[in-house]
Formats: sequence, structure tokens, C-alpha cells
Amino acid sequence: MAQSRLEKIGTIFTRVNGLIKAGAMRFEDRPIWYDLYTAYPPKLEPRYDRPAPDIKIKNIFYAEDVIRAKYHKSERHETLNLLDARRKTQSQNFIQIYENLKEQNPLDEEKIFDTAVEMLAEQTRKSPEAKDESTISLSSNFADSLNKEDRNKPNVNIKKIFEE
Amino acid sequence: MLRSLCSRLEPQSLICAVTRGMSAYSPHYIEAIFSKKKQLNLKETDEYIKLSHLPIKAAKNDDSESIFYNELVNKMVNYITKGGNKKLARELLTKSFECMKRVQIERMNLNPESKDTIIADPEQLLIKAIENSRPLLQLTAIKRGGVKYQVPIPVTEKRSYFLAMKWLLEAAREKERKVHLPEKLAWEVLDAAYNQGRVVKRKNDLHRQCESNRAYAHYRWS
Amino acid sequence: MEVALRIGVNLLKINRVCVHSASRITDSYAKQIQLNRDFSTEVTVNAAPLAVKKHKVSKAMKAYLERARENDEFMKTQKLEYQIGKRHLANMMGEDAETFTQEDIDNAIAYLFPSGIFDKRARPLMKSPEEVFPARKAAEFDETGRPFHSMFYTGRPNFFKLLYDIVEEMNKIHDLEERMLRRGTRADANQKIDFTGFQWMPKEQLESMLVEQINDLEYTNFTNAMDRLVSLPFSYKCQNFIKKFSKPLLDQTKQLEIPKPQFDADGRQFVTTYECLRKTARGDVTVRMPGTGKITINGHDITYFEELQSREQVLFPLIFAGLLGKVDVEANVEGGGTSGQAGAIRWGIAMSLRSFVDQEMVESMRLAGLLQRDYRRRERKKFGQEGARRKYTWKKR
Amino acid sequence: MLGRHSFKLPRLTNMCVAYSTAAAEASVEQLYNRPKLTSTDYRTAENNTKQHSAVHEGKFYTLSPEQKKQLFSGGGLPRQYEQQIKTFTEACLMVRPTSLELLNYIRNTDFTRPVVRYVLYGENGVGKTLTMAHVLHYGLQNNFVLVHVPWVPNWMKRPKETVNATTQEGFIDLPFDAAAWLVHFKTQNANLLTQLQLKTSKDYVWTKREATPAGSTLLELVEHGIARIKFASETIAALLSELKQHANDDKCKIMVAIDGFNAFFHPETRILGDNKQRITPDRVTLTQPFLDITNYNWKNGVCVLTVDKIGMTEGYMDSYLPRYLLGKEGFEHLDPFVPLHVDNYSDKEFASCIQYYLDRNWIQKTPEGFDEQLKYLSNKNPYTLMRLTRSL
Amino acid sequence: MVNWVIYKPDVKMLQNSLKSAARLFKYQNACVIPQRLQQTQAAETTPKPEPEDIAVIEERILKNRDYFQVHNLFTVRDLFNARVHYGHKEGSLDARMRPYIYGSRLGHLIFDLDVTASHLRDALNIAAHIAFRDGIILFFNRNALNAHLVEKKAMEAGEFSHTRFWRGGIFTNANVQFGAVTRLPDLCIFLNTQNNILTQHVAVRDAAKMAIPTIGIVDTNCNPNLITYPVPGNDDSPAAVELYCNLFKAAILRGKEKRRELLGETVESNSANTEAKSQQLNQTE
Repeated sequence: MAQSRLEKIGTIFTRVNGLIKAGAMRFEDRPIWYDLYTAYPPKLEPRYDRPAPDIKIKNIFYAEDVIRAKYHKSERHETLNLLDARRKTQSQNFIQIYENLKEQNPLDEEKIFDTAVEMLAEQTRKSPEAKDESTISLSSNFADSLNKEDRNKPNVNIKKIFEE
Repeated sequence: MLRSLCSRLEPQSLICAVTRGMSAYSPHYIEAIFSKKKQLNLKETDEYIKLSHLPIKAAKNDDSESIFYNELVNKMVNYITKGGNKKLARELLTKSFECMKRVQIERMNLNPESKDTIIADPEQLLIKAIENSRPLLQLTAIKRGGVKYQVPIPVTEKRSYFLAMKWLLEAAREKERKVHLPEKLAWEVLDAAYNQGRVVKRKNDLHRQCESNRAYAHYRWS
Repeated sequence: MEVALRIGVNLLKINRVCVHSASRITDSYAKQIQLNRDFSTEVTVNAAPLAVKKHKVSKAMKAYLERARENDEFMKTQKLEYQIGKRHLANMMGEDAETFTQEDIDNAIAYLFPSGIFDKRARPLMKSPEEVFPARKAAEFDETGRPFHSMFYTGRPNFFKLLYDIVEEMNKIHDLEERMLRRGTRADANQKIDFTGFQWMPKEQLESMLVEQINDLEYTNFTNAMDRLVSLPFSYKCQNFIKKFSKPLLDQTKQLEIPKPQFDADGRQFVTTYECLRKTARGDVTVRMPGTGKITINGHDITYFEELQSREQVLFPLIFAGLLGKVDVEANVEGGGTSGQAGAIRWGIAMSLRSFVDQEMVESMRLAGLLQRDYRRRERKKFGQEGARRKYTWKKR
Repeated sequence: MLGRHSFKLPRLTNMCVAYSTAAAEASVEQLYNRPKLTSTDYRTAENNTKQHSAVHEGKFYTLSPEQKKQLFSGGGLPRQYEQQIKTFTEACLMVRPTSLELLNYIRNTDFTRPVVRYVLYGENGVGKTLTMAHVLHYGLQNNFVLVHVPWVPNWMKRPKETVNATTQEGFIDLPFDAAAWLVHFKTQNANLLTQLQLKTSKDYVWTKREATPAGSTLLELVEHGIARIKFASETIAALLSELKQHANDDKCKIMVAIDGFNAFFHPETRILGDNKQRITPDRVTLTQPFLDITNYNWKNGVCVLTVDKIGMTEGYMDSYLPRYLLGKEGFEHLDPFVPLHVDNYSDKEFASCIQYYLDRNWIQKTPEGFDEQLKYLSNKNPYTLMRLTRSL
Repeated sequence: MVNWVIYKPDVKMLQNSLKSAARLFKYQNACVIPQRLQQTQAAETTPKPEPEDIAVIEERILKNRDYFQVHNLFTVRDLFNARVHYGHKEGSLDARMRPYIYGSRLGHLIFDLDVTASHLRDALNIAAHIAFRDGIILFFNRNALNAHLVEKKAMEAGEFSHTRFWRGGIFTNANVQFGAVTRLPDLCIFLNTQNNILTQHVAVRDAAKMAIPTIGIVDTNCNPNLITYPVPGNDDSPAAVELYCNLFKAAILRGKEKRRELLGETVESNSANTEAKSQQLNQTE
């Protein structure tokens, strides 16, 4: 190909463009992407020596992080099943309970926290699923996915996958 | 002793992963199993069927099924050998066997009532001697902070056999020069078989030293 | 307009047929790959199109067609020359040129050009040009230069497609296993593939099957992947796939044919093994079946060997087979030392004894390493070294 | 597959354990599995060699220690056999077919006829010397005067001292060896000679002062030879001629037993002459008397000779046959002689030998088929068998 | 956007560490292109009696900003579900990726999915156009975990893939390496732009050398400079990669379908295309 192979100068477009202008490449022989590039140029020029912008990375924090941190300090970390997007995590539950309580009686934060912890414990004790969740094994996964299949068919059409 | 439970000089697996670079055989060849007893043992396992598809290396020219064959004795012959003169080495060991046997038979004849307690089989004597002079621990110099410590480390089984045979031979070789090696070796082996003599002493010395240096034992891994 | 278009397309098709006929592909698998190319766009125009494209043959295709044509012409002349040569040869040998086969040609060549050279490649030969000139790969792309194979750019498309297929099989089996587990059924242990007695297709064969050169690492990748596939509990479901790449190992004992014993003047059975080699010794050994255990070596008895070790070696197979004192052995050896001669006789006796023992004992003898010829030789001395391995003592100066 | 391997490991170690214990058990087993020994199979109580017959073939008989001392204190048994006797604490000899044959001949000899020369020959280590020992025992028990040379090649190969002979020009004298032989002769025959009271027939003048007058006993002659080593060789010559004389006069029977007789006809000895050249055996003063006594020109005697390959030196050991070993000269010297081939053990002898060894605790390892293996390894050669069983 | 990030903030850490864990399950719910969006909006081209050269059409459709309607292939919510927003840890950040990053959550970088979405749409548009112009599209991926997936999707799209060790010179020395004059791809799609030792894939450089446009999923530790159409996003999670693959496949198939429609061709027997068809049928259900 009649072109410079030095990728560090300009962009692919400028290089091909230069060739066409200089007559080393006929316009009819231009590559397929040439028109596309002119029509839809990339947001930033793909130059090798494009300098890095000096943008500061901001930290992401939320208001409830304070209470979440407090919760995590007292409670041990739970095991999560990443494949299960439906179930809420313990801390999410906790925060929800906490927020609810706070709305009801905006009083002593300590007290609310304690009651929220108690309520959460109550909740986990009630639901049998919680126990299963603590021990993730293959069988529980299967059981889980079976349930999933029953509950929301359109979401997980496992049957179709296997038929492929 | 735990050690006695382990096999002696036995390869742990039939198919060894280590291949020698210059070997005349392709790496998938396995060592010959020329002992009938071992073959019978193998036959009970399902390993045997697998073996039927594997190519086997030829048996070595010192392997045989004859009454003279013993693995340990063979090893000993190899250790005695100098400059490839195995014939001489075997002759020497045979002579020392003869010597041992004569001594033992004479002892038997001296007091016939203890006939059953005296071992006269030189092969058994040698094995016993080697078992008696096998060390359990060994000292190695390990450098820690510029100081070399004599650290006791356990000896692998194979090495312990090697050391025992080496010591026996060294003891036999360094005695006064007028006595021939076979006789000296015979004396050493007889001594060691009765758990006395220089080789056993050497082993005990080493063990004692290891015991006194036990404080350094942790340098082995730290 | 429509008609013209059709003709054009037909022409195109014919063109492709030409390409195909020009390509000579040796292997079926490769052919199969070629046939179900997913990426050729085989089309017919059925309705009035909204657009037309200019028929453009890519540079790559042009170059390929040119090469194919040249190759064809070359092969044509070669074939012609071969036919003429065959005729001449037939005339020389005084036979009919029409019925002159390749075998006849080989014989004629061996007769007319007696060669003292043993290297196969150095001998004169006359073969059909198809065998002599390596087959060339067919075009791997269509007229627009678009490759047929999805993994064309990896350089070894067939091999990587094979790896892809293996993973595909594995995924299928995984899915099956999941379904089965959910149903509560386990894999049938009886149907489990027993891979003992099989091995994967050797590299060379795989290469010829794929029409691609692969390196050792890639071959191990292949075998590892296949091993993994076999180790799956439901692997028997893809037995056919596995079978395609496995090769049964022959029973080692069955590989060697056991000679039938002959009968000598006394009516005794005997077997002679010639070419008993070990180190530089060579000899031949005769074993006679009902015997008294007489051993004759070069006219002497066993005292021909002075060392015990050599005698033990000679007796080893006899002791092992339990035939000591039941057969007579006659051996002639020359060359080499005592150990080598004893080894040669040992091998000879063992090989001959196979005819007199049962199959189980033969296997047992093989396991004992008696039937394996010992190919080890003295290692040569190297210059700059004291011996084969030992180096000279290092001196600073 | 992986899983299976991991299962394998413990089992393998188990196997090893089994193996090592099995080895120990086997050694115990061996002790009890020994074949029952019945002493009549391999032993005979018949110590009188005169009574030995085919019944006793292949069996061991015991030599009483005194007789053993008398016969073989000056040599006559192979060194390793001596060692074995020491270890076994008894001297046993096997009755071999060849010795039986020989004894039979001797028993039926007509002693008025010229002496018959018997030549024992055979491969190395088949038991020629021990056959001769058996015959010597017979001679001792039957009042033969024994003229026994334990091993002639000793004189020709490694003499203790060589001196130029004083009486015979160009000859070499071996005074120490000669004296040693005289001592040997004396121990063997002292009793008999005192009984027989053989006298010298003429004066022997050694020097101006020393002389052995006629009529002195042969023992005195021998004593003189031992005392005056310088004249030992001449004493032997005199002694042998006197003995021959007496035998011709029917005063005694003589048994000549010379082991390694072919050494007298060896092309060369290791003795160096004046000009540092190896000399031939006929120039050794000891040769002539023994050649004389093996001549056929006397009666009342038997000559038992052995020819042996190892009596020769390197390059002359191609065959064990008498014609080869004796050479033309020696063959002609002996010419009418009875060749007796000593062979390897027969099966019966071999079995009895193994049993004897087992009895003496010489063979300690007796796995199955050990005798069979020994048989083929040794080719039933007695000496090889002895060597093989050393380490067992 | 903010809300989505808040949605499950503390699951994030674990998920991120599990990014490259073995694929136990199909990430079906995350990766299937939502049905509501999948219908191609019929292009508003009225049939004309006289067929014109396709080049003219190619030229003309460029005027349409989004001729193949790629913007409706996915929503930002889909991206979120497929965990596209997870970046690597702060320490491994390549400074040139800063503009694409929303922020750092406890040391883990989070992509700005709005930016990602717009970049992705650009990239899909280009891919569809290239496919429409009968260009060769080559998929790259050096992550062994996703290699099979990428190969499979490329095959389904009727395009090419290279997920193996890159032997230098495949582009730059193609005529020698393939032993013949070879047409190089017209577009390279990198599902990750790094090779297995976490340096830049050599093909990125080679493509720039040979003037081949590239589309690349760039993670926070990648260099986006040489990539013509970079798409910032998580390049490790199988879920994310599956989503990208599906999107690119859909875009390419749309381009091809269009072309075929215009040329009036129908497919005879072609497994990949039948598959595409069946999928289309699924979509129309």
C-alpha cells in the first residue's frame, strides 16, 4: 500500500487524505471507511500523541453512606450471590428500613439505628431464603435458578439457550 | 519407626515424569518391571491393563531374576565400582560376603545352641547393617545474617540409604592398608549388623549433633 | 435486463467452479470445511433489485487465478512427461505400456538404476506428478477478496476452528449436565469413555488432516482440550467427535508377530531368531523345545562367559519363563564384549521363547523388558571435553 | 483420570509396605522351606577307601583329621578347599566315578609288571586334584610309599630360590623347594618307612666330610637332605632311585602321584638362567629324578599323574587334552599310559553336593529353584559351584 | 444516571472483583437485547423502478445521521445491567481515559455510561455502514475467558475473528504471511485492546499503520489514542462482552440485511444467516 506506515503522525484519515491529495492514491481507490470517516468523524481525533486531559476524578459518595458505614462496622460482611440480581442485599434492606424509620420519627439516630438492626434481624429470621443465601453451593444455585425459571419466564428463557 | 513403613528404594510411581534429555528411548517408555513378584502385585491393580499399551524399556544388564539378584546389593556393587570396573566390584562384594559367611558359620560352629539366632545369610547381614546405619537427620550449613548455621534437616529415604552405604564403604576403605577391602568391608558390615562399630557410631554422632543443634532447626524455613 | 443479469451471475458461477476444479484439496476434513463455508455469499437474484453493484474482482483473487492457471499448465506438462516416461520405460522393460502400473515402474527403476545409497531421498524415483509436487492450497477467499473462513486471519483457521469446535462440544455437554442435574439424573458411569488404550491423533496426522502446520505448543493445547472434554462426565454424548481424533493404541505384545516353530530332524520344535543385536555384538539364537537345558554358545557351554553377570543375563529369560532345563539353546555371537554378547543372546532367547509360552507370559516378559531391544550405545566423546559429558578441569590460565 | 491417579497414591504406598514386609517374610520362609536332609543321601560312613564301590558314588566320606594332616599338611589340596575344610570343621571328599575307576584299576593291578601310568585330565576345576587326593588316601591306607608332588608348576613358576647346580654343569638347583618336598615326603611316609626299614644300597658322598654310608635308612637320607638344604636336590635323586630299587626288589609298593605333571614338559619355565634367559624345565635338577620314577622300567608301583591347563603359562592354555599339554616329548616319555577323563558333576553328584552344602550351612538362601539355577550357572562344574555358593 | 449508580453501590465491589471469574451462567437477562427496542425501523426508502448503482446509495445514506437506527439497539439501563460501568482500580488508571470516567467509588472507577452510550452508538453506526458496504470486519479479543464467545458471535455475524496470539506481521506483512495477495479487513473491533500480558494489543498499532479504522472497548487501564472509535467500558466481564458482541452483531446484520434487500438477493443456504433470520423472527414475535 502506498502510504506511510508511521502510525505516530496524524491520524489514519489525515494520512490517507494526504495520499489522495498528493495523487498517490486515486480517489476512486479510496478505502471504504474514508467516506464514513468524513461523514461521521470520531469525537476525538485518534492521534497517537493526543495529550491526556487534566480532569480530576471525583469521589462518589451518598448521604446514606454514613449510616451504611456504621452498619458495616458493627455487622459482619455478608456473602453475596452476584448472579442474583433480584434479591436485595442486607445493607440495602437495612438502609431501606432505616430510612422508613427516620421518616416516621425523626428522633434519636442511635435509637433508630438499633431498631433498624433489630428489624432487619427479625426480617432475615422470618424469610427462609436468607438462610440458604448464607451457604452458596451448587445445589442452592440450581434450586435458585429453578425458582427463577418459574417466576419470570420472559426474563430467563433458559430453555431456548439449551436448544441452540 | 515410620520409616520402616516406607518402601526402600522403590520408585513411587511407574510412570516417571522426569525424562532424561539424551535418553535413547522416547519419553513415554517406562522402566521395566522385571521382578515377578512386583508384576504379580501390579496385576491386582488396574494399572496392569494400562501397562499393556505402554512401551517398556529393555531390562538393564544387571537386572535379573536369579537368586543372586537383590536391589540393595546391586546398589552396593554400583557404589563400590570404580572406573566402570563392575566385575571387580562384584567380585569384591562377593568376597566380603564369603568372609562374613565364614565368620558367622564359625560362630555357629563354636556354640551350636545359638544356631538359630545367628544370621549367616550375608545378604540379610548387609541389609541389616544398612538399616542400622541409616541416618534420620543431617546437618546442612545455612547462611543467615552472615553466619553459617549447622541446621538439622531430615534426610530423604533414598539419601539415607545412600549415606549408609557410603559410610560403610568409607569405613572399609580407610582402614589400614594391609587388609584387603573385602575383609574390611565384611568386618564393618558385621559390626553394623550387630549395631556397633564405627558406622553406627558415626550415625549416632550425627544424630547427637543434630539434637544439639535443634535450636537452629527453624532456620530451615525462616 | 434481467436475463443479462442472470447470465452474468451464471458466468460468475462457472468461474467459481473453475476455481474449485483448480484447487486440489487432499483431505476430507479440509474439504468439508471448505464446503460448509459460512461466509461465501451464494446468492441468486430473485426479484427486481433496488440497486446494482459493479462486478469487481479483487486484486487478491486475480493473483490467485493467475497462479492457479500457471500451476495447472505446469502440472499438465509434467503429467505429459510422466506419461511419455512411462511409455519409454515400458518399452525398455518389454511390456505393454497400457497396463504398466506404478508398481512396475518402481520395479523397473530399481532394476535399471541399482543404487548403493540407502537414504530413501537419494534414490531415483519416478512417480506421478500429483505425488511429487505438494498440493497447493485452494483459494481461501471469494472474488471480492473476502476470506471463506471466519478465523482466516489467525493464519491457522482450521486448527483454531477445531479448538472452537471442542469448546462448543464442551459447552453442549455442560448444558446437558446442568439439565440432567436439575432433573436429578447423573451421568451413566457405565458409558463413561475409557480412554485407556487410546491416544490422540499424532501431530503429523492432525496436520495433514487440517492441511496446516501447527507447532508443539498448539498441539499440546489441542490434546489438553480433548483430555478435558473426555474427562467430562457426559463426554460419551459426543463420542463421535472424540472418535474422530483418537487413535487406538495397539496392544504392545500384539504388534510383534510371533513366529511359528519349525520342526528339525529329531522332530523337535525350534525357533531361530536372527539379528540379535546389543551394543556391537550380533548373533543368532536357536531354541529347541523339548530339551534338557543344554546351552551352547559358539560351541562352548555357558562357561563361554566367565563373569557371573553375563551368565545370569543368558539365563534370565529362561528363568523368567520357567523353562530352565526344558529347552535347548544354541547361540552364535560375534563382536562386542561379554556384556554385549550376553545381552544379544538374552534378547534372542527371549524373542524365541515367545513361541513356546502362552500369551500372558509373553506380555509378562514384555513388561520385564525382555522383548525390547536395547538401543543404547556408547556415547561419543566430544572435543573440548574429557569424555562424553565430563569437562576438563577448569584452569584459570 | 486425575481423580483416579489421586486414588492411586495411597494404594501404591500400601503396595510398597506389602512388598517390604513380604521380603522379610520370605526370608523367614526360606529357613523353614529347606528340603529335609537325610544324611545317607549325600554321605557315607565308609572311610576305608578300599571298600569304596559304585554304591558310594557321589557321596561324601570323611577324612580323619590325623590322616588329613599326614597327607596334606605339605599341600595337595587346593587352598580354597582347605579353607572350606576349616569352615566346615571336617575334611570330606566326594567319591567321584573317575577315582572309583582308578581305584578299581589299582586294586586289580599286577604289581609284577612294569608300572602303569594313569593320567588324569579334564577341564579346569573338575576335581582332578581331589580325585588324586582320594587315590592318595587309598595309598596311605594300603601301605604304599607315597611319592607325591602337590603341584609341580610351583617349582617351575615361582621357585623359592634358584642356585646353579654344583654337580651338573648348566643346571639350576631349587634347594628350598627340594627340601620342602622332602619334608612333605617325610610327613607322608615317616611311619611306613620306619616299619619297612629300607636301607640305602650305596654310599652317597656329598662333600669330603659329609657322606651317607650304604645301609643307612632312607629316613636318614631324607633327614640329611632336610638338614643340608644345599644337597636336597641330589638327595631327592638318590631317594627316588633308592625307592625304585627297593620297589624292584619287592620290598615296598610305591605310589607316585604328581599333580601338574605337564609342567615338566612345559616349553619354558619362569626360572632365569645365567644370562637372564628363561630356561627349559629339563635343566632343573629336580626334573630328572621325577621323570625317572615315572618311567616304566620298574615295577611294584603305580603312577598317578595329572595334566592341567593352569600348569601352563599364558599362550599354552588352548586345550586340556594330555597330548596338547604334554607336548611331543612328554607324550613319548609317558607313552603307554591310561588316560582318565575327569568330568563335571553328574546330576546325582550335583544334588548330593548341594545337600552337603546345605548341611554345612554353606548355602543360606534357598528360594524356589535355586539349585536349578546354580546347576545352569555353574554348568555343574565343582569349582564354579563352590565359587558361586560363596555369597549365598 | 446518578440513580443507577446508587442503585446497588455496595454490591459493586464484589462484582468488580468477580469481573473475570468463570462464566457459570449465561448472563441472559443482562445481555439479550431488550425486545422492545429490537425492531428495525423500516428504512424510509420507497422502491424505485430503476435500480441505481449501490455506490450512489452508499453515498446518499451517509446524509442520514442514523440510517440503521442503531441508537435503539440498547439503552443505558442495558449497559448498566451488563456491568459496563465498572472500571478498574484507581491505581491502574490510564490518564487518557479521564474524560470518560464518572467518578471513583471507594477506589474503584466508574464509567460515565452516558458518554459510553454515545460512543457506542457511533461505533455501531460505523460497523453497520462498513457491513453495508461489504467490508470485512475483524473481531479481536485476547481474554481467554471470552474468546469462545467472541468467535461464536463473529461467526454468527458472518464476520471474522482473531482471539489468538497475534503473530506479528499479519497486517503489515500479509502477502508473505498468507502466501498470497490478501485483502485486509476494513474494520477492526477490539473487545479488549490489551493482550494477555496487559500491554496494548499489537494489532492496534498495526491497524493504525495499515490505515484500518478501529473500534475498541477501552477500559480504564487502556490507551484510547490509537483507537479510531473508542468505546469506554468494562472489557472483562463476560456479561459486558456478551452485550457488546450482541450489539455489534445486530448492527452488522442490519447493514448486511439492508444491502441484500437493496440488491434484491436472498440467501440460499447459509447457516449463519439462517440463524440471523431466526433471530429476526424471534424479534418480530
